[in-house]
Parts: sequence; C-alpha cells; structure tokens
Amino acid sequence: MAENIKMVEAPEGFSGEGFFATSVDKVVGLARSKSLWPLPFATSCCGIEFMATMAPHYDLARFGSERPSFSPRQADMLLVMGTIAKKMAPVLRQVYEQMAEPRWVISVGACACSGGVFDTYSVLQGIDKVIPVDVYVPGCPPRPEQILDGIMKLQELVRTEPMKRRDSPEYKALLASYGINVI
Amino acid sequence: MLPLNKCRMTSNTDFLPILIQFVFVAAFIALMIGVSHYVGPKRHSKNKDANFECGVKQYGNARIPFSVKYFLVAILFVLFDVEVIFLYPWAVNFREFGIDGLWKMVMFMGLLLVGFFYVMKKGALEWE
Amino acid sequence: MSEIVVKSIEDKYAELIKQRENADGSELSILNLGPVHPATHGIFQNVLLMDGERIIESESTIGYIHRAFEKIAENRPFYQITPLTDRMNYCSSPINNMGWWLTVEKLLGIEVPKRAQYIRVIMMELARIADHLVCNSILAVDTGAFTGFLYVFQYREKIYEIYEEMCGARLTTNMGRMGGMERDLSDTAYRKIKAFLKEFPAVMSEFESLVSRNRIFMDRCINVGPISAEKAISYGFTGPNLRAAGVDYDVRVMNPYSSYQDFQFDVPVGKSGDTYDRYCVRNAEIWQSVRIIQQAMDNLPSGPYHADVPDYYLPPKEDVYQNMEALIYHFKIVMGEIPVPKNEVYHSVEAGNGELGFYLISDGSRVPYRLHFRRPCFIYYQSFADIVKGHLLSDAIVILSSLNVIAGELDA
Amino acid sequence: MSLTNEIIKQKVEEKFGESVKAFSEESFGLLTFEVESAKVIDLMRYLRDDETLRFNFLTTMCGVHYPDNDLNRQFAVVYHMHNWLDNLRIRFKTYLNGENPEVESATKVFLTANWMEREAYDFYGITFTGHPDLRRILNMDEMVSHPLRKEFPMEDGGRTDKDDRYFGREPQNSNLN
Repeated sequence: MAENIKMVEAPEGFSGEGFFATSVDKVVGLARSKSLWPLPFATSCCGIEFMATMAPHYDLARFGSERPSFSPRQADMLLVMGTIAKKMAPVLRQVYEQMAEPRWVISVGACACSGGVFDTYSVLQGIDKVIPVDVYVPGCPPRPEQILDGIMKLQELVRTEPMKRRDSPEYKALLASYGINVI
Repeated sequence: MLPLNKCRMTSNTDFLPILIQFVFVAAFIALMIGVSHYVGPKRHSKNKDANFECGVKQYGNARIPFSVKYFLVAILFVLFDVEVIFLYPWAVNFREFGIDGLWKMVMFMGLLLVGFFYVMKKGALEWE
Repeated sequence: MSEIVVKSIEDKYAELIKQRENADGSELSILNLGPVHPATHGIFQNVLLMDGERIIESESTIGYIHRAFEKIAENRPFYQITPLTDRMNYCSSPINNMGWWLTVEKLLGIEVPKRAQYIRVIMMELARIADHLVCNSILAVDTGAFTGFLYVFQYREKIYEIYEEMCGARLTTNMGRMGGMERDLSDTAYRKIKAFLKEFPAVMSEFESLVSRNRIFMDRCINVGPISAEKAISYGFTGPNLRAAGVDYDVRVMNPYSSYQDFQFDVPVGKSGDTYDRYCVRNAEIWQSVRIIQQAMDNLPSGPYHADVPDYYLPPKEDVYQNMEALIYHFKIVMGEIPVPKNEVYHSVEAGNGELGFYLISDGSRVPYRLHFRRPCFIYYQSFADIVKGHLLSDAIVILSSLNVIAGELDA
Repeated sequence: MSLTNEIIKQKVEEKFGESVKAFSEESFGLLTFEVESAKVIDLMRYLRDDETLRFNFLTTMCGVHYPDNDLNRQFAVVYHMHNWLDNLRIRFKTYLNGENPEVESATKVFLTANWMEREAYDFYGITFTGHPDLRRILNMDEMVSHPLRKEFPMEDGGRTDKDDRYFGREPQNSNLN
C-alpha cells in the first residue's frame, strides 16, 4: 500500500547502529526547502493565477508554503508576480532589502521576467534590473503547475545551498552590483 | 488506624520537582535566545533597519500617545481569557468533582458573568 | 501656465495633525494602506489620516502597474488589441474581449450570426460568475470566513476548464474574432458547461448559507460604507456597486448587445449601497447569470459560428494552402491591412464591475488613431476616499474588497 | 414625447447659438458636436439640469491629440454623456490650443470628472482650471513629459537590452555601430 507515497528521502550521510551522521548544510537545507514562506508580491494577472495556486485544486501548501507572509520580515521567498511598473520598482527594492537573509526571489510571469508584452515607457523591463532573481517562471500568466514547478526548482536550489554562501565574496559582489551594501 | 505513610505532613521537599522544572524552563529559554542571538547572522543596512510601511517611505513615528480604549479592550480580553483557563483543569475531571464541583464552577462563572454585564453596561466594549 | 504646487500627501496631513490637538491628548497618525498589503487585493496605496482607529481623511495613489494600454493600442492593428483587453479586468477577461469585438464589429458593420452571439453570451456570463465569485469569496476571507473561498475556487477552476475548451487559455483568454468565435463549442465544452450548471447551484447555495447569514459577516458588512444613489451617479458608479445603491442601470438591459434581449433575467437592486448590499447584489447576479447560461444552452441555435466576412475573418488553414483568394485574405489580415472606415464609435458592455466602454477613433489606417477605455474601476475608486471617511480601519478594508477594485483595470 | 437627436440639437443651438457647431450623427446615430472651450461647463450643466434633456450621467471624458491640426485645435477633450431615462447618448468635443491647452474643470458639475481630468492632464498636459488637486495620477510624479502625445515614443528610450535593429527600426539605442 505504501509504495505510492513519496517519502522525503534522507540526505546522504553515514548511518550506523542507531545513529545517523550528516553535514549541517544538508539538514538545514532540507528543513529550509520544505518550509519556504512566500511573500506574494502579486500585482496583476499572475496574482490571480497565484490565488488559483493557493486554492485547494493546485494547493501550494503541499510544498510547505502554507502561510503567505505579507511582511518581508518573516518571508523567505519573494514571489514577484505580475507587471512591475517603474513607479513600483523602488517599492519592490525596499521590500527585497527588508527581507531577512537567506532570501530567494522567484520572478513569475513574462512581465516580471522581462517586461513581457508591455514594452512601454512605464514598465520596468524585468525585475532583475532591480533585485537579483533566483528562478524565472515563464508564461503569461504561467499555469499553476508552472508556478509549482518554479517553486520546486527553488526548493532544489535551497536544499543544496551551502550555509556559507550568504557570507561569500561572490554573493556580496552580486549584492553590490545591485547597489545593496550590507555591512 | 490510618496507614501511617498516607497522611504524613507535606514537607517542602515535595515541592522540589516543581522548582527543578522551573529552573529547566528558565534555562531552556535563556539558552534558546542566547544561542540564536550569538550564532545567528546579523546583517544591517540603512534600508533594512527602517521599519516596513507597506514598502513606501515611512512618515511620522509610531511612538505617539494613543487613546486608552486600546488598552482597555486588551485588558478585558486577558481577564476573560484567564477565566477560560480555569475551566480546563475543571473540565478534565469534573466527573470526580460531582455536583458540588459543578456548583463551585457555576458560582465562579456567575461572578465573572456579573463582571461582564458590568463592563457591558459601562460601555467599555463600545468603541466610540 | 499656472505653476502647480505638488505637495506630497504626508506633508498635507502633517499640517492637519498640527492643527488638530485632540482633547484626550492622543494625536492623529498617518497609516499607509499601501501597495504591499494583504487587504488591498491589488496594487494601490491609500494614505489614511487616523484618529486612533477612526479614519479622518484618505488619499489614494494609483498607477503602480500602469502599462500604458492606450499608448500600446495606438501602435497595434485591430486584432492585436484583444490581448490588451483581457489583461484589464483579468478576473473576467472574456467580457472585455467580447466588448472590444462588439465595438470593432459595430465600426465595420459586421452582422454576427445568432449561434456566435449565444456562445458569446455563455462565455460572458461564465466570466461574470467567475468575477463575482472572486469578489465575494475574498470579501468573506477579509471578514475571516476562509472556507468559503476554498469551496468556491473549486468551481472557478471548472469555469477555467470551459475557457480552455473554448480558447486554450485559463485567464488571458483572447477569445472571439472579428465576426464571431474562433471555434465552435466542442462537445467536451458542451458537457462541461452542462456539468457546471448541474453542480454549481448546490455549491453556491452552500457558500451563501455559510456566509450570508453569518453573524460576524453581517455585523462587519451591514451599514458599512453606504453611498446614496445621487452621489453614486455623480461619482460615475456603474455595475453592481451602483445597483447596490438602488439604481437599476444595467447595460445589458438598457441597450442590449449580442442578443441579450432574447433572455429573461432580472436586475438585482440593493437599497442602501453598503457593503452587504454590494455582496447580495453580486450573489443575486451570479444566480441570474446561471439562469441566462441555462436559457442560452437550452435554445442554442445551430448554424455558422462566425460571419462570412473574408476581409476580416481568417480563412481556415487548409484553404490558405489550396486557393489563392484565401491566401491573399490571410496575408492581408495578418499584416493588418483590413479596410477600416474613417469614423469614431463608442460601445459599452456590462463588465464584472460596471459599464466597460470603448471609444475608438479610427482614421482608416491599420491602427486606431485613439482608443480610450472607459474603465469602471478607475472611475468609481475615486469615491473610496469619500466613502471611507469616519469609518474604522477594519471597515475600510471590507469596503475596499466589496468595491472589487481590480488593479489591472484601474491602472490600464 | 421621447427625446430625439433633433430636439437636443434644436434646444442646444437655441441656448448656445454659434458656440456649438458641426452637429453630426454619422457616428452610428450618436449625436456629436463641437463646443467652445469657454462654454463647456455651462453646456454640461444645462444638459444635466434641463427637464426635457435630463443627461444625468457623465459616461466618460478623454483627451485626444491632433498634432497636424492648426495651432488652436491641436488638443481635443471629448465628453460622453448619457440620458438614462430616455436611453440616449451624446458626445461633444472642445478643441484647445496646442501650446497651452486649458479648459474649465467639470468637477463642479460631476464628481466623477476628478480623476478623468487628472488622467487627461497626466497623458496630454491639458490643465483643467478649478480642479481641486490636479496632479499626475497614473505615471510617476517625477515624469515631466506627457506620454500619450503623438510625438512621444511608446518604447522606453533608455533601455539597453533590446537592439532596435532586430525590430526593423533605426538603431536608436544600439551602441554597436
């Protein structure tokens, strides 16, 4: 009976008589990847697709993201969904900077990834001009399955991320390239 | 002839486990806060430490005198919430308490009900 | 030109704070019901001047996802503007699409066959149900009843499946063509609509029994944010918000389009225009839409699903490979060289939030000279600052979600 | 007797004389005419308050830019009104000067005109005198130009990622040549 239930496989490690040893990175990564709290930065049409993703049919809660947090303080994953106009860019940057490390960004939808169909004077052509992005989800709007796929890709990223990445010089250089200087 | 060891005086050593339990609780809390404070990474920047006001520039500060209504509602809530906490131990073994246990609890709730009506009549619950 | 002093909202309120020292010493405070906020189901900002919990003044700032639709519309041929329209009110995009197609057909004088009109009515009423479902379930979520949202969104997915049968997309449907529909109702669509009509009423009555007579919901919504009929008309209200105020103006009844005159449906009207009336009017409209779809499905006429206008309607692909005229028509339509008269037209449809109007000025070239969208959300949201004065903050949130302001339509 | 276009035309002409002209109905039966910019608000108030006309609803209002008209007809503001009792619509336009388009604000007559005028100001730079709070509404406050004028390009000029030569346009911003 139980063969069709997909259990989370334990990280590779050295197991002996009644004990199991593995590196802290793997355990922390596993814990983080299964409990990503989203900040639904839902601006336009993709926001409605996100509501469909949260609704019981496609249920984002199966991936541990049950609780959306609208304040950046408790959010791990910034889901930028929908068009980001130039008037909205400073707000997006402020929300990103106020999120606690480690933080990840998924840009959902063509408008967030690259300005999408709106190549106009008032639309920011892609949020990676303002904040670093981890996963891009294409589509206008992406189907809920695509959003879930993007979140699963991010979970893979989170699971295998070393603990020291956030202090590494490359990451600091990445942030500095966006003008975010963290002491 | 009562069995002697049944009714010996409660010496203060019987309360030792509770004391130990309190010490454990305090130590656990101090440990958790202390460790996460020292081990946890701290990253500060001007933007990060500004308080979050829906993503836009924040204006004015929150430490302004606000009306006492807020405090009144909060205290009333705490009062009636604590009253409910007393129900739990009683509800767990109300069968052993029997009828007089029921009357005790009815009297207790009655007193608080009188207090509740007093509060309603004084208009502490209306917001304006 | 008179030099316009642009004063930020906060400075204006700072002066008000200095003037008004309260009797009990508690100062006024400025609160931002801002762009990133769980209660504003969209991206608009309201700076509220608060005395404790009561709102004294409010100022709305919008334009956070302004995408210059009207500028884009001046650079696109006619058939490429429909993807713009379904990104306006994205909760009920087929209504916007059909609105645009009806405007263009009125300009070009194309007579759409009966079957296409009926299919359009079915799609529009399904979209209206989807739009009202979102608004009412989110209003229930804002007052704390989360389960209603979960039930009702199941059936919104069923509506999305019907869209997929019709046009392949769930949300940005781009449905319909100049002169009719792009394909006929497939039998799976037919079966899904029948199944929807059979199951949905039970779920809807369950949702209504869960929320409508709920003690907390009624206390939070009754007599909250009322607006009188005269002020609603002066503010340009149309749609469910205006009908909640007691005026029975409905574009489908006033000047029926796409054979709405063949269907019997009544226009629900509220009395005091408060949040509970808006909720009840939207609920009643869902029942009326189910009734319309039922009538449309019962006497769906047979016949062609698009008008025989080769100049505007793309020929089927196999014809394009066979004969020459179809190839020429196909090429001219795709390049946008369709014969367009030099005229201007105003046509409006009853969208989810009110009268969605299209004012099109065409100068005969392949792109419209000027296209103005009469967006109901943009027009009635300016009354929010007026309605919310004197209410508590929690009322402001319930008023905002009962007005059903959709950011895409607001900042088009 | 129900209201018809002729009655409206006759009543408006007799009230406003030569400041209303160019009546036409070729826009699908919708009476369209022009009015001088000074008379717009009186006309609107007259249409709303007159017992037989009873145009009680300002449907919409928008600006239009005609760059190749002569100087004092380069901007137009188009008003649509709707009489709900007799179900009749009318449209009247007023043409404004190119350099300094200015017209009186309709917020005194209809509250709905507030944001519509702010949008017209934001897009075209048409100033509405007497408007309580004429600011930009949709675009960023720091924006100086008025984007919906014909000479303003649609794409954002400053972008670097899209090379115009691949879109069949002259290389405006490509730094490769």
